[in-house]
Amino acid sequence: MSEFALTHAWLIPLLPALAFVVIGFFTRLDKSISAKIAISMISVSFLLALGVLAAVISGPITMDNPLIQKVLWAKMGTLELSMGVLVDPMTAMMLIVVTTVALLVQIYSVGYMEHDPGAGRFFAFLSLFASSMLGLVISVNFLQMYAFWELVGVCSYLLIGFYYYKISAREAAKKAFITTRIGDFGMLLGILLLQITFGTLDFMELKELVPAYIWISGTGFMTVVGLLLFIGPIGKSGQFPLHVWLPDAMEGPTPVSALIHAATMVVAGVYLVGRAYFIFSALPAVMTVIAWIGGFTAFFAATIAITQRPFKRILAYSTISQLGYMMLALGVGSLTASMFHLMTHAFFKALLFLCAGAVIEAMNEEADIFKMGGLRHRMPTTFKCMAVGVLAIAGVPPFAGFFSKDMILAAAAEVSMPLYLLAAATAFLTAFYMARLLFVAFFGEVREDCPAHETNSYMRMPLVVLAVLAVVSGAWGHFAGFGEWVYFGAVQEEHIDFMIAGSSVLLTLIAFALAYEIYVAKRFSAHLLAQRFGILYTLSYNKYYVDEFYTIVRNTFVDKLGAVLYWFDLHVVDGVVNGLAKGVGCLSCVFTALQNGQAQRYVAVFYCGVIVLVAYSVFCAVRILNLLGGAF
Amino acid sequence: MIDIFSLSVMDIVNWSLHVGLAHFLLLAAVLFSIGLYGLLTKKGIISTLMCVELMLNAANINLVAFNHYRPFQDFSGQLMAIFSVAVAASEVAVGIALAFRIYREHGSIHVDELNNMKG
Amino acid sequence: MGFPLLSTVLLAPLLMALVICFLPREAREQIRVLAAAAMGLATCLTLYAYAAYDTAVGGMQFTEQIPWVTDLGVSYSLGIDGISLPMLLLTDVIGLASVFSSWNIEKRAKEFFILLLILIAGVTGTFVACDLFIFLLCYEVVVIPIYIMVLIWGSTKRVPKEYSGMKLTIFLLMGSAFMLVGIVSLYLGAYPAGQRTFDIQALIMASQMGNMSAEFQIFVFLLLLTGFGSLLSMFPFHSWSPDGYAGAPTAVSMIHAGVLKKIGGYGLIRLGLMVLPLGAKFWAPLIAGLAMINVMYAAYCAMVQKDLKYIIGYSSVSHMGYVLLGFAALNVVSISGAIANMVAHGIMASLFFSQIGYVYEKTHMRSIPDLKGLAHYFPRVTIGFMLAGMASVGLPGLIEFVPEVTIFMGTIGVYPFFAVIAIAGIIFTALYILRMLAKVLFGPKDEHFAKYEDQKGVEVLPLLLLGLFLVGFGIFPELLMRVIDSGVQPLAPMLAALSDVPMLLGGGF
Amino acid sequence: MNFWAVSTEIFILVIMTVALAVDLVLPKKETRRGIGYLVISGLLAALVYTFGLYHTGPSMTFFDGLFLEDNYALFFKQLFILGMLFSVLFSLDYVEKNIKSPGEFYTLLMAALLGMCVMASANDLLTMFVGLELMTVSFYVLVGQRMDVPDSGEASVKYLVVGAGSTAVMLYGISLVYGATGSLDFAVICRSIQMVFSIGLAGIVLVMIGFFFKLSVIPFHMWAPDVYQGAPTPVTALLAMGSKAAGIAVFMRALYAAFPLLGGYWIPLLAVFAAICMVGGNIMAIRQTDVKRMLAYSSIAQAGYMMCGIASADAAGMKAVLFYAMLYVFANVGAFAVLTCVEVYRGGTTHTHLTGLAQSAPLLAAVMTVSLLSMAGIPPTAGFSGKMYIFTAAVERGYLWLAFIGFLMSMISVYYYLLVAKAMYRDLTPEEETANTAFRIPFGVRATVLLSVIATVGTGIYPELLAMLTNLASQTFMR
Repeated sequence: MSEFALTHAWLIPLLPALAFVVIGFFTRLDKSISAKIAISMISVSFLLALGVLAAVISGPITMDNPLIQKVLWAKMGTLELSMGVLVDPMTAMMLIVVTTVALLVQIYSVGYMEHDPGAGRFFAFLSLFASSMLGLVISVNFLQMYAFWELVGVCSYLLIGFYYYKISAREAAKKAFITTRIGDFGMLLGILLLQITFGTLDFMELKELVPAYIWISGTGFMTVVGLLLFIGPIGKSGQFPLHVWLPDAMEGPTPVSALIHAATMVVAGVYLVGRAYFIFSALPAVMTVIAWIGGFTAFFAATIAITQRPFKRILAYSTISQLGYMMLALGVGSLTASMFHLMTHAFFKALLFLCAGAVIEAMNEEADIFKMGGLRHRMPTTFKCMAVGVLAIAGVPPFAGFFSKDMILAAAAEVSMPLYLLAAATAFLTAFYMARLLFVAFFGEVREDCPAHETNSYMRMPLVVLAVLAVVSGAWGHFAGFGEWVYFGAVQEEHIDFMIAGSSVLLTLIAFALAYEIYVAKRFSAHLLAQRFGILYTLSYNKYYVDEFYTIVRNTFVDKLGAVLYWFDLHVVDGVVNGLAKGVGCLSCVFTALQNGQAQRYVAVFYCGVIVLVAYSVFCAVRILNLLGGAF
Repeated sequence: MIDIFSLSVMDIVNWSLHVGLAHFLLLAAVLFSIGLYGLLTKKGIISTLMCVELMLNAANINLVAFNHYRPFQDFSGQLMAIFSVAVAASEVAVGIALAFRIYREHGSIHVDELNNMKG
Repeated sequence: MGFPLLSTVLLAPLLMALVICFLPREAREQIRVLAAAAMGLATCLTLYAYAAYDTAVGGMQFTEQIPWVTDLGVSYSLGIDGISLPMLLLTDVIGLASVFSSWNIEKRAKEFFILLLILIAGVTGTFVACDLFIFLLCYEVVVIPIYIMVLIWGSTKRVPKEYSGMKLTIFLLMGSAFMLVGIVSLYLGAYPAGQRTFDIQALIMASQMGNMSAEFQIFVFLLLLTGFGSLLSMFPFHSWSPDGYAGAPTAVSMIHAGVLKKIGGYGLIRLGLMVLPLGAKFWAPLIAGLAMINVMYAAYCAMVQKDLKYIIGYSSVSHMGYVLLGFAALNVVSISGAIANMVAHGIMASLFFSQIGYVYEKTHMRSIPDLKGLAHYFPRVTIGFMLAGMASVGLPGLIEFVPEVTIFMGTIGVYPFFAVIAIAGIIFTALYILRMLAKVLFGPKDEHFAKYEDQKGVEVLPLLLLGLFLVGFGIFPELLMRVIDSGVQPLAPMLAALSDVPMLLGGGF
Repeated sequence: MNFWAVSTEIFILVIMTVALAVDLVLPKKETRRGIGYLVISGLLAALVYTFGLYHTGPSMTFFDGLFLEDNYALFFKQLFILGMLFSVLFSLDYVEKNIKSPGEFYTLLMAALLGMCVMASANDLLTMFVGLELMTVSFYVLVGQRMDVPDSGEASVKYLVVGAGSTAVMLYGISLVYGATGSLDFAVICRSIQMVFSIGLAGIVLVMIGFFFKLSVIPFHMWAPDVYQGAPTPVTALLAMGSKAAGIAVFMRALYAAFPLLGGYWIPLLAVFAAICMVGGNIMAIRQTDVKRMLAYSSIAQAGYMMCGIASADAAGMKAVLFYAMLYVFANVGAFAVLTCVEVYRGGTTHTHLTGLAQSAPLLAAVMTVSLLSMAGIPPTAGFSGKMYIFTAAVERGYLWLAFIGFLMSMISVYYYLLVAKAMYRDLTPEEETANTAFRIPFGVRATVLLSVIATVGTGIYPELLAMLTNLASQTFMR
């Protein structure tokens, strides 16, 4: 079984694609059949992924000797583009994460999309996304990765804009695509530079070539390449300054937010850096940049999350913040920690989002947490799951977040103190705003006009499963030795630095207590605090005006400049053309004006010609005579 | 070339007394010019045609004079002159006929009033 | 010589046009069916040729040769190689699609289809001709039918259709005047009197034997560049393109943007590069610079357009910039990319125009402020728009991706600066395309469009036909690349030799 | 005296006299259409007959060499006869409707044709002069044949005044040439060394001016627009094809047979004037709304193209000119046939008269377009092949700039040709729609336009046949 799965790993992305085709062409209009097709396909993929995992755990495959299959995709001249499958533990882990979350989210969607006429389309897009994401995960070379990278981008575009009749949704989708596109531009440049430098884009070949190159000709050029490559992840994983699209992306249906904008697609950036770690890890400058961008993003997003009101937006900023964590981990050189956190985060963030979906649906699309309250009485299961998620993300032992976050903090502490402090502060903020979310939405007394009710079983089942995963995955990873398994270079031994762990847990508890005091016990009023920190509060509440800044930039450097150039096109380039035409016309006027109908004028002109020609003849005659030397 | 400025009065007298080819050529040229002047200035069709006649005859004088003064073996020059006279006659005939028609249509035979078509 | 396949492909439309001449004006149904039949036949034969073309052997295949004008050394010789074959396929597919998308023409349908078929035949001829004279014959045939079609069936928006038609015609003819001078001097310069010929292969031989000095090549190439460049809407000579497309009826826009433009690129490669390599080498930096301007400048202009056809017009100018860039880099990869990109853009642009044409035919609206939320009432049109739009954004799995990446890979090493700017174009392309799609297709329901109905029956065929190639060549680029590669490989040694020639103009930007 | 050499001319003379006689015997009110048919059949016979005269050996001569019946002459004679034949064919109705005395009209046409034929085989200045004047004088009268239209008379007068002036100049030039060489025979003139002196050179330019007038070369062109516009349409057609071609024929023969040694003297001259014609003619034509007048200006440009061929002064150039002259006849026949038909039914030849022709008479509209495009040199019409021939020859001679101007200008010319197409094809306003009645195309016109369009497109796509003919003509002359 597991051997079959390993050799047929290419089936994993192909099956959902098949589902997309079938649904798209035939069963688009029948939502139940479409759902069945999509779910069955993804579950087969899930089983295959399990098989791959088993094979990887048992078999000889390690990070250093992966399994590779390739097919030629396009060939021109010396350039050969190929597609294929690369299976190593990291891939296996990602396959599991993606297929699991995708499967659960699709099951959840059956309930969530019950009343939406476009459900068929929804499942088609979900399947397409799943297949692209899986294709991205198993890429063998940068080009394949870039291709699927773009594809997942488009899927997210389609799914964010799923409610295409909502102006906000369509704009959010556009924003997401363009913003990530800016990242892709840099990444594409990096890929092209790699291609012309090494003549190949294959990960395994580059793994051999790059260190040799750096050893010979220094890091200068490769640093540029590395930075360019890193722009892609910045865009895709919502790192500062290209994070602006992710919060808006919450316009999409909640399952989409859970699957794409929390669990899978947004971590593609992290995955890319991990995949190309043999480049980055050799470039200290780039590593520093990654680390700091990650750290800063984590903190920055957390500070925004504190003051937001809509349920999903808080989660979105927390996602950005967590992605920052992962980047930070990569930057400080711990691939293992990053990947570990990626996995745990995928589970508990998906859980949180699905809970959010349930809540918002129960509240009839009311997203503002301050309009909720006391939901724990109405939606006990959801509340329990939510609580698990919050504890997990806050890093309370023994929940998943604790282990992964601890590993990151430890790694950061090893490298630089400032980064560690930043991370720790972020941990504190995270705990605080998650607690705030939980307390405000679920505690307190129920409002009388609250329509909330427990959701249907389709939506409850995935919550429970994810909650379980959010509890166990961390411990499992820690004790089953995630570290011997996904690593770069040498295996780094695992230990819990009780100093760090203890302090972070302490911070978390303080944050919880604080949040409890403010939002449940109401010892201090939130408004007072807001006024106390006036400037900071406004800044944070308005997301530091980054969006406004971008708007200004776009208006001036795109629209205004475009208008100017178009004016130039109309009046200069085209003006020259029309001007020439007019000029010829005027010339025609002038000439024909000579033709005044007077016969004698004609004769006169005629004889002018005669005189000219006779003069010419005389001139020639004189010349000839001079030639003959005056023979007369 | 003949150096015109080194000629004395006597030379000119001699030249003008002994009539030769040059005189005829000069005459022809003068006739031609007169005809041309008239062609350009005269308004009536008839006078225009007369001027054309002058020009044609200037050419005829040339032909005959050349044929007489140069040692040519045949008389093709004079032949040509005769033909051209005939041609000139035919042209004038057409011209007169047209003059009648124009007079009937416009009430005058002034060439310069015929400027309906232009541009 | 076996079955004259190419002659059949070339003559089928012409003969059908002749037949249609004798049909009564009222027999609209029969006329359009006949036209479709002729194009269908041509397309099937072309597909057969595409399948049967032996890429291992490469070179000219399906050749036919009949002595034509002895004292000029002209011979009616047809043939296709890896470069012209994709173009031929493109021509016939788009031709067929354009017949279908002008299915509902009521006004003077007879003349319309006659002219359309003549137009298609002319374009076909330019691609299958192995003889320069035949090439020229077909090259200018296309201009006049276009003018008349714009005049009768065109539409007046920003500029009157008379103006746009005349502009398009005279502009292209002016360009062709330069080109003609170039070709005449090429013809005279290649061989001494007596053994002169218009046969392209012979001209290539001549240049390989060194019959043409570098100065001569440089001079002639400039003339050709002016001609083909203005057809390809190279930067200073592009202004006919948006106006022309805006004025033209759907079918003409499809064919013009889809294939006619590509004749410019094809000619540049076939004549400019193969016959005048040194000239190409000399002017390449200039071309690269203009190409960069094309990409960015046109993208910016497209950004502020209100009329759908203007957007696509400018976007096609912008995409031609990539083609020029690929040409200017003068290496196997980039040139393969350029050719592939011509095919890709052809399919894409004609799909766009066919969809726009359908919407315009129904609603008589084309300007973005008027059109909102079409997705509610025109799902199929929406799919067409999305496909074409995503393709022109360069989405993997659609036809445009591989060509673009190929061009970039071939170019960035040669002209890093120009290439980087041009690659930045992908952002702006995404920007204006997505804006357009968002404004036109999505957004709240607008009851005003409820009375129009979606494509059905024959009207869907353009979408299906073009969409098939759009996706097929996108997922299996090797289908396309295999053929193109067999056409470009023979140039490899020449290009390699060329890369040693020092760059005289500009230098590596 | 080998009368077979002048058999064609005799043939034409007979037709002319018969036409005249029939016109006299027919009663006054009787229609003269019969004469038209008679002339047509006669010309047809003459055309067929002339094919028999092509030869490979030495050419027949008459008046010991003054009159030369070589293939070159034959080619041009066929060209004239063809043009005349078609003009008569498509103008049957026109003549019946607009010409007061058709009998004389046909007679004069034959006289003009005779003059052209004499010019084509003239081998000395005297014969040339006589033929030229015969043609010109007949045209003076023909131009004035429309008694109902004052413009016709005006045109005639202008033609006469300017033409007489040019005749005088030419004659003066002939006298000078005679004075320099002592002979009128091309062969003798060619051998004479005296030509290089001032008299001879002046003589040559004056003679050339005579031809420039016929070819309506700028600045000797001023008569052309008015005359073309005022003359009866068939006569305009003949002026454009016959008169011009005849001028070309004898001009080339004179230059190549009489003054070949002075090529260095007149070749640059021709080149410059060719350029002036191509530019000026095309530019002035842009603003014309009367198609006949526009064609007059375009004919100036056409003369420029042909002079490019003459300027290249070799077999290739001459052959190109012959080719072009012939296809120009095809194009003109088509265009003027349409114009005549339109004038008969709508009483004018301006753009407004042509409006909506595409609906009322699609055939005519199509032929008009094709013919005009042939003049512009757009493939697949014959004009393209012709231009290729001409400019190839010119470039080979080193006149790249000339070829450049030529191509550029011919593309500009497309503009005003397309304006005509626009008038015919554009969609009509409702009232125009109602006014735009379909009209019956008479058989003559139908046949003419079909033949002409077939010839134009056929020659354009497969020039070989005409090329062979021109080769025959030019080579026997060049030897």
